[in-house]
Amino acid sequence: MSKVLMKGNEVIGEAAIKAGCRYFFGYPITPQSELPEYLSRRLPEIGGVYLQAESEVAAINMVYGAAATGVRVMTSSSSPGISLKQEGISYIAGSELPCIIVNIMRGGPGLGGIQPSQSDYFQATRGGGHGDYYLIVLAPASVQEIADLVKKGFDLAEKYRNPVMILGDGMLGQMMEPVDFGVETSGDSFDKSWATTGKNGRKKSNIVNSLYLKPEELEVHNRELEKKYLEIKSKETMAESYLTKDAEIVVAAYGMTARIAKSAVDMAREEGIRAGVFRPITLWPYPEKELNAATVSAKGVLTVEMSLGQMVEDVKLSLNGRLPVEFYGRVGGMVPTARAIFEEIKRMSEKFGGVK
Amino acid sequence: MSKVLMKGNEVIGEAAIKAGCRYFFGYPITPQSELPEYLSRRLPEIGGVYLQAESEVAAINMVYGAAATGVRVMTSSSSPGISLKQEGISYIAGSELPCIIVNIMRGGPGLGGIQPSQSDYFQATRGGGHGDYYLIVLAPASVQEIADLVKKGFDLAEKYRNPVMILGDGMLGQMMEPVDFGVETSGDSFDKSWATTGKNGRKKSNIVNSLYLKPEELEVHNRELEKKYLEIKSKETMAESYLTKDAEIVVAAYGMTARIAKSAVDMAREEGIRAGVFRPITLWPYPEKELNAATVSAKGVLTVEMSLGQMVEDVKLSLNGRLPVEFYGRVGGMVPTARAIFEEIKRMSEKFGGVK
Amino acid sequence: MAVVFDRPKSLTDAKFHYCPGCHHGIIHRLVAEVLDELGLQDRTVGIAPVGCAVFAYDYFDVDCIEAAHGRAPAVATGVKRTRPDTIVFSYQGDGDLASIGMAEIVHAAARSENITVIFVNNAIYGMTGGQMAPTTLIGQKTTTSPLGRKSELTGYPIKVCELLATLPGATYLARTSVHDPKNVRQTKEAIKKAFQLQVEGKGFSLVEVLSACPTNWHMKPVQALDFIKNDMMNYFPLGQFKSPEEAK
Amino acid sequence: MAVVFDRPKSLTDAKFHYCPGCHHGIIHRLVAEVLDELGLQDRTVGIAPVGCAVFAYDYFDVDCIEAAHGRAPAVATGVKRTRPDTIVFSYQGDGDLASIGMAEIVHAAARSENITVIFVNNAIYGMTGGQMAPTTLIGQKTTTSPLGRKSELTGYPIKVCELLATLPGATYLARTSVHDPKNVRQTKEAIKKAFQLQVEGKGFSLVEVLSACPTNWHMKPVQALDFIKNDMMNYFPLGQFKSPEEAK
Amino acid sequence: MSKVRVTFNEELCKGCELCKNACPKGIIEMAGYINAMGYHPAKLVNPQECVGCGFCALMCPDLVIKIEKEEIK
Amino acid sequence: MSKVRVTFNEELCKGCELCKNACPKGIIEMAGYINAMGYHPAKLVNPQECVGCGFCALMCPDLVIKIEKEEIK
Amino acid sequence: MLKQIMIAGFGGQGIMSMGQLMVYSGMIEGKEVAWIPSYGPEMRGGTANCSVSISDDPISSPHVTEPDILIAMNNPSLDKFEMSVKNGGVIFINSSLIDRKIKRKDVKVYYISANDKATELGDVRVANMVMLGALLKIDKLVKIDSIMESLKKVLSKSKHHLLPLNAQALEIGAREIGNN
Amino acid sequence: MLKQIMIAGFGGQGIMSMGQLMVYSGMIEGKEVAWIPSYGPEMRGGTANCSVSISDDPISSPHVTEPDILIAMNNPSLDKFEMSVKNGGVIFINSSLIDRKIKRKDVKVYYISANDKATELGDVRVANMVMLGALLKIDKLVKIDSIMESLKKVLSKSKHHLLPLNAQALEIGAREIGNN
Ligand SMILES: Cc1ncc(C[n+]2csc(CCOP(=O)(O)OP(=O)(O)O)c2C)c(N)n1
Ligand SMILES: Cc1ncc(C[n+]2csc(CCOP(=O)(O)OP(=O)(O)O)c2C)c(N)n1
Ligand code: SF4
Ligand code: SF4
Ligand code: SF4
Ligand code: SF4
Repeated sequence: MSKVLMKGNEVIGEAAIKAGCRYFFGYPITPQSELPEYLSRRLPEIGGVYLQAESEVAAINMVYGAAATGVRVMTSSSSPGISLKQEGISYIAGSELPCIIVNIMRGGPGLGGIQPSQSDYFQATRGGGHGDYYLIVLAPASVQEIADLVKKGFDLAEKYRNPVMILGDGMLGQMMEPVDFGVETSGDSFDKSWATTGKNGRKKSNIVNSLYLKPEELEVHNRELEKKYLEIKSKETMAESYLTKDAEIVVAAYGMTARIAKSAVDMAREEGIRAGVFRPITLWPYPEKELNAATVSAKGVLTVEMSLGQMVEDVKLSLNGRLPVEFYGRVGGMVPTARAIFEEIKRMSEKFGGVK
Repeated sequence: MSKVLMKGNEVIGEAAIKAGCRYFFGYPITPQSELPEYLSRRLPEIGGVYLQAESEVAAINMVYGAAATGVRVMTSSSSPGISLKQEGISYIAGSELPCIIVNIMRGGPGLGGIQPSQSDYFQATRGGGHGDYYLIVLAPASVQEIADLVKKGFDLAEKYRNPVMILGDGMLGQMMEPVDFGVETSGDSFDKSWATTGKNGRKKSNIVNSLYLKPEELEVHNRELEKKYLEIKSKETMAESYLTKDAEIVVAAYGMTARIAKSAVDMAREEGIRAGVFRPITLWPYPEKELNAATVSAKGVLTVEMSLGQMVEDVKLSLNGRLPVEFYGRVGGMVPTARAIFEEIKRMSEKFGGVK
Repeated sequence: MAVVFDRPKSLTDAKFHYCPGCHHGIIHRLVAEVLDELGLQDRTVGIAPVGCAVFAYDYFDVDCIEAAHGRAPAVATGVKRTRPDTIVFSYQGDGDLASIGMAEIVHAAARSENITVIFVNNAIYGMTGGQMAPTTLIGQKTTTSPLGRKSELTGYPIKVCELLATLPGATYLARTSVHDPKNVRQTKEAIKKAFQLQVEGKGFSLVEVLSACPTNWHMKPVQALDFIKNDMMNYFPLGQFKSPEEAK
Repeated sequence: MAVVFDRPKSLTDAKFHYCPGCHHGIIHRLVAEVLDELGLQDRTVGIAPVGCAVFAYDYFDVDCIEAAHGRAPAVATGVKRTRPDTIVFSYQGDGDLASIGMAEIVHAAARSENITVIFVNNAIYGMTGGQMAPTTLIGQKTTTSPLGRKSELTGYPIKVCELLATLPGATYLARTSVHDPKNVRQTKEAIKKAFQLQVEGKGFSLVEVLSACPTNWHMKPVQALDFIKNDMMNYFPLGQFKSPEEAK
Repeated sequence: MSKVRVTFNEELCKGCELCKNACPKGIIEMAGYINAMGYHPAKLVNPQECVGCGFCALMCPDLVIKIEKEEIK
Repeated sequence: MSKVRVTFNEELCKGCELCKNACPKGIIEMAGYINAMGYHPAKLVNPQECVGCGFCALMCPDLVIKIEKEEIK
Repeated sequence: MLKQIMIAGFGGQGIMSMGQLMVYSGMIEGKEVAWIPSYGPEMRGGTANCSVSISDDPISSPHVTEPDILIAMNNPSLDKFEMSVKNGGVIFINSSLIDRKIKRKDVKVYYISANDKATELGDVRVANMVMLGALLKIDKLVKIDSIMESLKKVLSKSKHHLLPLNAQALEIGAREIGNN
Repeated sequence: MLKQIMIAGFGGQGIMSMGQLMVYSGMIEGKEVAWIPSYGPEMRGGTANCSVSISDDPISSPHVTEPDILIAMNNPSLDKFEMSVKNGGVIFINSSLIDRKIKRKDVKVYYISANDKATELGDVRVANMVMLGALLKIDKLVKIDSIMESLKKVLSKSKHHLLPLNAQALEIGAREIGNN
């Protein structure tokens, strides 16, 4: 297939369609509105349903209902809207339903701003909702990767019956790059015998539920979830390493920030500093093994985020004290520049590195 | 003052009153309903306002409005309801308003169960809402400590203009113990010149807001919040250490679980195992220094929670690889028994400890 | 001998967990009878609420989804929009529907979602132990209005049928009661009409059933019947507030 | 020469950020004039919405609170309940009030909160770039109803005044427009009455103002006046839907 | 008058007395003993007086009551 | 007819023409030049014809217009 | 010394208030006390139990999983908690409603026909006080006087005429020990 | 080789489409491309800019902070971005709207009276194409043919009569370079 030039937000929509998703429930919010707007045009053309919900709370509960019937369904929002969805997300995770939730992050807290940010990392990876659950969190860094991860996301969601979050920022959502959607797929190969579509002759009714009033039963349910999470952790981590083989300073960053970090590393290499970039693609499960592999020759790790420091905790947890971990962040919609990251790399290289 | 025998949930209410709080906005949910019910009786008696909101979303926004006027105000809920409040909590943090939010946790995810749980630790300490912000999170372990921490909580909230969360579980909320409320206080000593109460002759109008559309301005705001958080981190940690001085195995646990752990440690000591308990009272800021101090003679740390393992990350981050950290948890409303914890201590002592 | 009255097929064998004299049981039975009579059991998806009827999925022998508190209409929307051939009903209490779920019910009606809502109005929060609901009558004592509901503090009870009747999308709205056999029969007719309209694709239907919560009203079940008849029906008049003939 | 018309005292000197011909500016001015005339500036707290009027706190020279999207009535409640002597108004768009904030507005009215709501109905989401609102007219094109709103898919526009009029707690409800000078005057009168009632402690008041969003309607400002007059007023009739005389 | 049989599944009965209250003939009474749930179950005291109106069954929230009628050919 | 003065604060004007549209005497026109915001501001072309109805000011969303009247003793 | 008691039965048997009276009394006597209730999911009916801790020193864990004393007011409660009682502990059995005997040999057991005795006293609702009287005869956890003082505080004035009945029930319970 | 261009001006000056045409053309030519827009907070009016990256190799960061080339369409844009241009870079100035000269000595500067030239062509809206023509004369980032091909794809059929006008504007822009 040939490439087309599209905005990241629209690519999320088209990639979902290419993955067999025909249902979208959402509520407008900057900077992701191109996505619902795109789908409000496209879905009716192909017999799908675009529905603007009365709120993010309603939207996530519509997704819950739709997912319960076994179809591929997606919703999308940005930071404040995602906060409103936390109860619903916890229900979806607790009831083990597959779906994709997109968060195109903006500056916070509160109303904040509408410029790019990565300050919802904790919320995405640690369960902003109540209870012990995890979302599979995918962080694309290019428009092409958006297309790939949306497809992969639906498959992961259905394989594990777990909600998947696509986590990006406004810059990624509004950026245009060429994209190749590859072949169309659907979720038909996954077991949907659990879906609530009417009994239709089935003997036992299907029930989608997360209530277990007896603690013994709820504990069994929680343990089953735990088993699933452990399996995902062991099987589904993804990461990219850029020039890390001999790197003394490894920059850990995800999404757009990781691409800027690559430019910074290019600058560093030009000055003879052995630097590299570690880019987790799955934020949960965090690619712990991959990070450790990417830092075998490292003297220090610099975590760069558009936040006050969130992923840096996963970097520290993964390294468990093995290497010094420092942090550089910009916030509020400000984007770290390659030069500023380069300066940090230089500083760390002088502090921890060998001779140039 | 003499002691009275009261339920934990009711003590939260009475302690708030004793601290000068006259306003409560909430929505019923088990296992915290004794608190709103108590205040619905008590507040009108003393000229206060108890209002049952139409939802948790409305309740937290009423709290936001009330806090903006400079009064002491409180809300309360349990896990699913707290998830619904995440957007509002992020607004309150972003607008730097003081208030107390109570979460009497129950089992999750989703509708879950109504028995005690500690599975909202991440949500409480990592910002279940969007954006970079932190709540001050206080975890009482006895009815008396509830009374003390509610008072202290209001002071901290006003000192730092930051929302404070009281995090407990249903067992603590429903337990009766004697309590001494001490002297009555109020928030009158704190500066309230920022409050939106009508200009009343003031030249400039007061504005309570978290919107900063220009990224440069939002970054300044975020940096100011960061400064505040760092100050709180350096000044306001609280923890209790029980028999840790010579302990080879330190059990890290909070709230009711910590008390059970103490019984387990008592059992261990009887068998000659040098064990102790480290109990963080502030969950954010996490008492990192205190934990390190409490584990100077330790060979290993056992974290015990009513969750699949959440606080254990803070334990690991605090120790940064210095000691092996293991985890024991019960979930779904099941409460770990002292005996089970004792068995874990014994196992770890055999694995890591010196000779008995 | 022919059986003229027995457990409907659309109910499972599970024993209800409801309190003695609670009307949830009657209303469950009526819904199930209607599903039987219209032959819908096999293609129905029920949405259980958060409230005393939280275990509805154990009782209705149809596919069921447990909704978050107040969100049943949104969940029902998600089901109906993806599977238009299913028959979807939500079963909701007054705290669930008229308090936390107000936006969802208004918008489901405004959109004329082709679903049926069984709205059990017992003027109180049953499940959580008897707190005030938006439908609690003035003067009624609850655990959060211990001296009786006062209009100066909390306003007036919400009449859901009357409110929704302002929406062109609401196709059928009726308020009934189950405090005596005659009204039980009428309730069943209303529920049947509501489902029938959904089968015909006519849009949003809701039946509000005045219902007793003897436990939290602190009344004997028989006494509770009188409270419905004398107090509730006085404020919440029975009747049809919207019918497909006049709708749109 | 005496100044007979000028910037009211209750507005700051800040230049509005609104688009050319946007009626938010007119409505801001009217609210400020009323605050001036009733002498309320010094004890007023305004609640700004999430929507084009998000910066209202920069324009009104009164204490202000920025509310989360749709929650202004809850925020206003928090203020009024703790400071009953303040005059509290929320200023909300139709997406804010009638979509995400439906539960909050219904319940504020049901409780008869003694606040005033200025409801700017421009039948669209302005701030986010012209998506469909619950008040968007059938056939109206928006960025999320690109072929025009269809009732089969999204139902019918919500008439907020009519809906709230079913609540005894709603003391004063009026719908006005600002598409010509006469209606501007009438809008001001309605706003004045609403604030006056709040001063007298009479409970919940709301003025719905039909308002133009030329940018997202893709119209010249003058053309937009006609859309209000011919299309909006046809579906949303002007008038008083509740007045204190009949309330309660 | 058609012939009817009204039977009570006592183990389901919660003793709420709604059937008793609804019976136009006043022939439902509560038993002196209690069932496994601890309730005094309802029962028919004068079955022959039953008019088969079904009111008891209509009012019973717990599906205790079953009614059979003789088929009229 | 009372004497009136209508003045336009051109720097606030966004050229929306609502005043022009509202003026019963048709004496408001848009200037040929643009202001700092890039809009053609409104202005009075025949001030002496102004009847002081204030319609322009009532309709102006941006508080561009100020009206003064001679006081009648 | 720390003593932990588990009290279990049907909702409506006065389980909760029995425990509350004990901790109230303990508090009056200057002891450390704690009380934790536990309900089943039912609104009406179902089982209920509460655990009581009374101690001279601060109480580590008030969560009772291995009680020193069990008061079993009905069959299911006994089934549920019999095995949890500490080696060397004591079990009080409401023999009016519990037909079976205890199998364990490592605990001391008392059979008290509490319902019958209470009914004899004219009010089955004081069965809980009969049990309490028996318990306090065996273990002087708190004084009978303290219980009566607590009762006075806990009961509303209008119910004070019930005090003598309760005192009688306590006494009868104590006396029942002799028959074991 | 990677080239990064910053294009900045008023909303309405065709800033965004100028950038999009460039990346579209680059894509047609098989290059790696990226385009990122940036708007001010205003719904109407205000400033707008976009950044364009075109490269033979995969693009690390498409976030342009040190452009090789700046196209400044109005005064505020020049003020904002002048100093960010790389040492040795190129600045194209719309001299119809920008009155001042560049102070920096380390960059190459071209002054193009784009609005005037476009107005001469009969449509001020092609001022952006004039600038683009000038740029492509100096830096053969993409071919003029590709731009025309892209335009054909981007413009709806009903607007295809505007293609010659756009071609003319590109040419005039290229010619203007001679006058610098
Ligand atoms: C988000 C959330 N808030 C609150 C609750 C607690 N809760 C459970 S049921 C209920 C009220 C139910 O009352 P109603 O809807 O009137 O139904 P009833 O129990 O009377 O049948 C509440 C508030 C919850 N589970 N989730
Ligand atoms: C929780 C949340 N959801 C969505 C948004 C995005 N948002 C901002 S303004 C707006 C709509 C405003 O429309 P309306 O209320 O009609 O006011 P208008 O802009 O037309 O004046 C939306 C959806 C948000 N900020 N927060
Ligand atoms: S609490 Fe009320 S509504 Fe719930 S089961 Fe009991 S009687 Fe029914
Ligand atoms: S977008 Fe619409 S509502 Fe917003 S300022 Fe512009 S015209 Fe006004
Ligand atoms: S109505 Fe049913 S549950 Fe109630 S007493 Fe009669 S048979 Fe028993
Ligand atoms: S109405 Fe106001 S802003 Fe519009 S053209 Fe007239 S003076 Fe200018």
